[in-house]
Amino acid sequence: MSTIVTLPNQEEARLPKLSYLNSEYGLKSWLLTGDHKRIAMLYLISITFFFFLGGAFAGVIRLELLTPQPDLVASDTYNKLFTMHGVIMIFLFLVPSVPATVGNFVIPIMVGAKDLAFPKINLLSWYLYVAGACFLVYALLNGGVDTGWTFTTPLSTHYLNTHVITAAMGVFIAGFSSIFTGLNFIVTIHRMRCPGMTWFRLPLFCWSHYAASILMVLGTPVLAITLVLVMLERTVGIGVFDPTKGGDPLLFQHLFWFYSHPAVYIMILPGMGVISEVISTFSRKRVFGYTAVAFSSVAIAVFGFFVWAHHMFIMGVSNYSALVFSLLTMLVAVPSAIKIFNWAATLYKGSLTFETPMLYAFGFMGLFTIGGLTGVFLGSLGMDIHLTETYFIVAHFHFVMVGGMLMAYLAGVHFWWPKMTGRMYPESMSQLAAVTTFIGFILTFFPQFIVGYLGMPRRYHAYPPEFQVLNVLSTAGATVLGIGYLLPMLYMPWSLKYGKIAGSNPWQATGLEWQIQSPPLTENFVDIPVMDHEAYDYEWLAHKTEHEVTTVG
Amino acid sequence: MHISPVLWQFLVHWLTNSALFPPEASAISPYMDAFYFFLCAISAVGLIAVAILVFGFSILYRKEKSPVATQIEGSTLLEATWTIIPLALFMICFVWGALLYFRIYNPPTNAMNIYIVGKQWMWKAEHPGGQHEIDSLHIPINRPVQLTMISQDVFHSFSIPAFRVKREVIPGRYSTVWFEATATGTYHLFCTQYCGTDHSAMIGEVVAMTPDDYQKWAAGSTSGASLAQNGERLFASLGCNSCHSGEATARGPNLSQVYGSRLQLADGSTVTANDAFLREAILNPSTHVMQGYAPIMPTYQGQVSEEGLIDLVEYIKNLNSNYRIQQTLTTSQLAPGQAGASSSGTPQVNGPARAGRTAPSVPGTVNQ
Amino acid sequence: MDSHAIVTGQEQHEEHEEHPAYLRHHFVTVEQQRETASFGMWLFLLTEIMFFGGLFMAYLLYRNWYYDAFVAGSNTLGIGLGTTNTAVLILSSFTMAMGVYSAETRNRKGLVTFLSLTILLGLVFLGIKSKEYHDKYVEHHIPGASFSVEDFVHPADKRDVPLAPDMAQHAQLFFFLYFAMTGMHALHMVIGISILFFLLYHAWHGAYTNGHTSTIDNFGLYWHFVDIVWIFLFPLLYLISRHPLK
Amino acid sequence: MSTPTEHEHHVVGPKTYGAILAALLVLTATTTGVAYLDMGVFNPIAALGIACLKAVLVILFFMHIRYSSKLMMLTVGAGFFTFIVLITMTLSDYISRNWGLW
Repeated sequence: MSTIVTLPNQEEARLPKLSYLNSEYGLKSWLLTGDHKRIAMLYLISITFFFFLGGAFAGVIRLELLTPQPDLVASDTYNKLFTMHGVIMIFLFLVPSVPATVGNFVIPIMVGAKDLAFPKINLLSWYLYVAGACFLVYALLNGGVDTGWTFTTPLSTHYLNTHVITAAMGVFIAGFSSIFTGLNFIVTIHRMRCPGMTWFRLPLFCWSHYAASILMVLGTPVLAITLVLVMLERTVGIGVFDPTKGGDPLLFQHLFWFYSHPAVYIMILPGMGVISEVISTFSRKRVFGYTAVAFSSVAIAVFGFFVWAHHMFIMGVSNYSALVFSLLTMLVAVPSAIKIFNWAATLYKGSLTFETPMLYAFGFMGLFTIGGLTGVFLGSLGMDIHLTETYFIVAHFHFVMVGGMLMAYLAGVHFWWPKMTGRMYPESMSQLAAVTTFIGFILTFFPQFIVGYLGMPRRYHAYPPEFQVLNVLSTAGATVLGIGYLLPMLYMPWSLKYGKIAGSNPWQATGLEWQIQSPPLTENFVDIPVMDHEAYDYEWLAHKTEHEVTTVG
Repeated sequence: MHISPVLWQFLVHWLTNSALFPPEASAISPYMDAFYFFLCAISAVGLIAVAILVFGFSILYRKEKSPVATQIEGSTLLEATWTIIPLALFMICFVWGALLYFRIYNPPTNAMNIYIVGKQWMWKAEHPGGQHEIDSLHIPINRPVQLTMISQDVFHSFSIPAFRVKREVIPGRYSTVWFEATATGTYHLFCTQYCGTDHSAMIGEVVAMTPDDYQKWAAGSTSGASLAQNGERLFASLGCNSCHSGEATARGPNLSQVYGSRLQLADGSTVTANDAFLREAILNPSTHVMQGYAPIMPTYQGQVSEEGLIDLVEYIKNLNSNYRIQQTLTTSQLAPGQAGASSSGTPQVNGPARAGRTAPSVPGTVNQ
Repeated sequence: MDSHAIVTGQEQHEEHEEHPAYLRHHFVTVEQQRETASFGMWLFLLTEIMFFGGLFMAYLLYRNWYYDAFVAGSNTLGIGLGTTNTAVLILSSFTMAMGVYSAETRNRKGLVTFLSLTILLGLVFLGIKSKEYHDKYVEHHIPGASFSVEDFVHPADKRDVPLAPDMAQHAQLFFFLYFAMTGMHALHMVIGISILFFLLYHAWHGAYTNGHTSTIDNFGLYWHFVDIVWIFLFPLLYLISRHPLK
Repeated sequence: MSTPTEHEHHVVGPKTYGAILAALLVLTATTTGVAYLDMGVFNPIAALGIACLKAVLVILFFMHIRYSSKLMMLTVGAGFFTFIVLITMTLSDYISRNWGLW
């Protein structure tokens, strides 16, 4: 049971004559495309734009927090900055990040299909994303919103006169974009698998997307109706969330977190899928305990629906409820622990190389471990009292979302970049970017754990001077982090023209997507493939490369 | 080596402010910190375990050293190990956390009560003795203090990091928190729930004093009338005493010694008359009708401020006999402008036109 | 029809030309396409369940809190109109199902007839609904400044005792939820009827009766789902509060 | 296409539809009639029970779930399950609030 995988000689690789990139030309052929790969590229471009927009807001926030005094921007502006940062990063970046770009690109190929089940709905979901984004940008240009991304009532309904309705509308529409993406994935994974592609031959990337899609389809509508009620409350004054009219503001919290907690798993699960692929590929080894990793994704999705009230422990939910939700929260932490250890065990007796995606994956494992374990702090009832609503929680979810998800996203983009574009990114440059990001991240967010335990509340524009040292560290780290994120923006476009030609399988990975040409044909496969081996079967791959001189497609 | 003065200042500043946790100034703080260190230890162990695995394997099995990957399916035993060990640890965290939670949120019966009203963007504290404070809270040490809190507008959150306590302050509902300060000093008070423009200015200080100093402070800053006395005045001016007169034929229930007792409601349920119940009964009387009484009380929603409600609650709390009500009744009847009003059942409260229509059509006491 | 066993790529490629025009390129068989579409439709309906779920949640909570107000509010709704509307909607569901049947048996005339009947019944439903809305408007039962609490009597009392004013105010919550839920439902009906007109136009020109019934099938699912929502709204809003709990 | 759960497409006939229609109309009449009886707690139970029955009939026959694959049944089940999670877990908070601070 041992495999030697030799990397192909890329000197011989040539770009294919025909691919999805050059099958048609013109703006119209992109904007009206049904091709999942082109839609993925549309998403990639729009998501990158909003990532840097949201990042710019974060930059100003960190700059403001350099000094304890409220001296850079006014309070209102500051509130709008963190609101727009949260809304854009969550609804326009994190939720669609991996699924809509990388997932959209590779899932149909991974399952051996020519496209997603509903290509037009896939395109529609991008247009919905853009429409939602337009609403948010409109709200932004017209003075912004300062509700915080949580739209907490009664603040958002009765006490603010900013563009809450426009922003809520934007989130509402973007939510439907996410619903349709999830719906498409579920149907595709169920119905479009090629012959021989059984459930347990699917790459783990598909499993994690499947789990995340369930959450998108069942959770997002609850957010939609909640936002509709917020809009109605603001316009007509219906009183459902208004205590003076007999409504209960806590009902809003329940409904909101019913979506927004599973949303955390919508964001992180696809990232976990990327890590499974990357770790396996760069250790040339089957993922340790495939079934456990696959089912832990599903377990996270299912348990993810039972834990939402842990966001409300200090808000006056009943003690009994708090107890149950805390217990379930502890349970949902276990599948994540399983994944981390299984990935670590995958490295055992592998043949490791450390290309950029692998470095990002290591970053993910370290940072997500910290993020996950600090989640246990917050899930423990007593500790939550002191830590919630402080910078500790800010640090916690940035470790999970930025340290975890963003690392996974970058790992995924680098990993599949040769497949998407047919060219390699510059390796040493990107390794530098990965290391910079990691160092910058730790420097930015680790001090926030300490300042959080010291009691600094989140969303504070000005703070007591004794917290300044840690905040200065954090801002300094943010600068490094910013550079780490800007680097790919420089070398990725550069590689489009000057990158080395990748060939069909530069990493010698086993997924179906690596067995076809890069960039793929519009139809992905000339003939529908037949799957005759397990996922991550490197012996099959070694055998195949021995017998085939040229690649398929 | 030359260190620039700015950097030097920065380092000095850092070293003098390098606390990793806030001062332990309440009885609960050591328990919280102990739990925190336990959690930190677990995290450190977990992180180090992952780091050792990742770095160890990276060195041992890098391609130069291990050109051949050995395919391994998995190991149920190993997977079970790293399922059960984290689960056990998390369960310990759960139990420990739950115990701490109930310790923090269940006040002892002998706690002294202070009322807190949160509004955009200030904290108002009302001591039973009639001391009013804004953005500051004076408390004695070594004595459990319970805060009964409510918000006038949006969600706020009352947080004293040095005491390790925090609780959401909710509009329309009392929430409580308690602590026992152990060290004198001045501590931060934060609003930690985002509440609008000046959220970060909704801060204050908590002054923990020796009991003697507290007595002195309380004597020096009283406004003259206790909350109960204010409540008594309000009780009379709203005309509450016309029904809640404590007489056997009265249309409303007798309120003396009602606080803390179990009440039988008209819908068959029983409730304990605590602060929250009293407040609700004033604002939404018809959902809290006592057995044997008709739902004729008008609502006072929007007519009494939260401070006024606190006064009323504090007054009813301290009603040990009917003596005071009857006293009030006499004085209000003596007052010329109110004599007629209190007998007709609609005193000078604004707006209860509906009550005027409702009240006469119902006999005084209807047994359902 | 069911040729999915193990189709090797080559065979599949050869078959390609024989496929009917409505088979899209990325599906292998008609059956796969049909099942895929109906699975997708069902997933969409799941999102609809959760969408209405939020409203049902709010309704159940406030019904528990302000029971008397909800009973009083419910008692002012016309149970006759409600029952009629339920029957109309069930009938329309039946005609829709028959439409699907006609499409499957390639009966163009039948399909056109049943689709027209469904549209008609849908419009009747909306007509009755707007009559009810109008009644509410006349009675000042639309939540807001002009809301009148006059008509709400205490349900436990046989002598038409008016509801305590603070409780009567909470009837606004009932009516808001009534309008939100039935309004959201009516919105789905309006969308459904618009799509029906579109389908009718194509059915007239012979679409859907050529063996490709997916579109009609899936629209049928949607229409039945809207019917199910009403099946729950009817007892919740009109019926279960008729008699107060003791 | 690879899932072996695909079924021969089943065409449901007018007879079945007619019978279901009749059942639904009868149930509607029943539920309205029952609403006029005072049965205390059983009023809501009866009304919602009948509604569930009607919904099940529509789902099984009009929506063809009776003739569909297990996957479809599971899908429908998952939807209602999540709906019930939302309702029960939220209401459990509200209901247990009155149990006091133990």
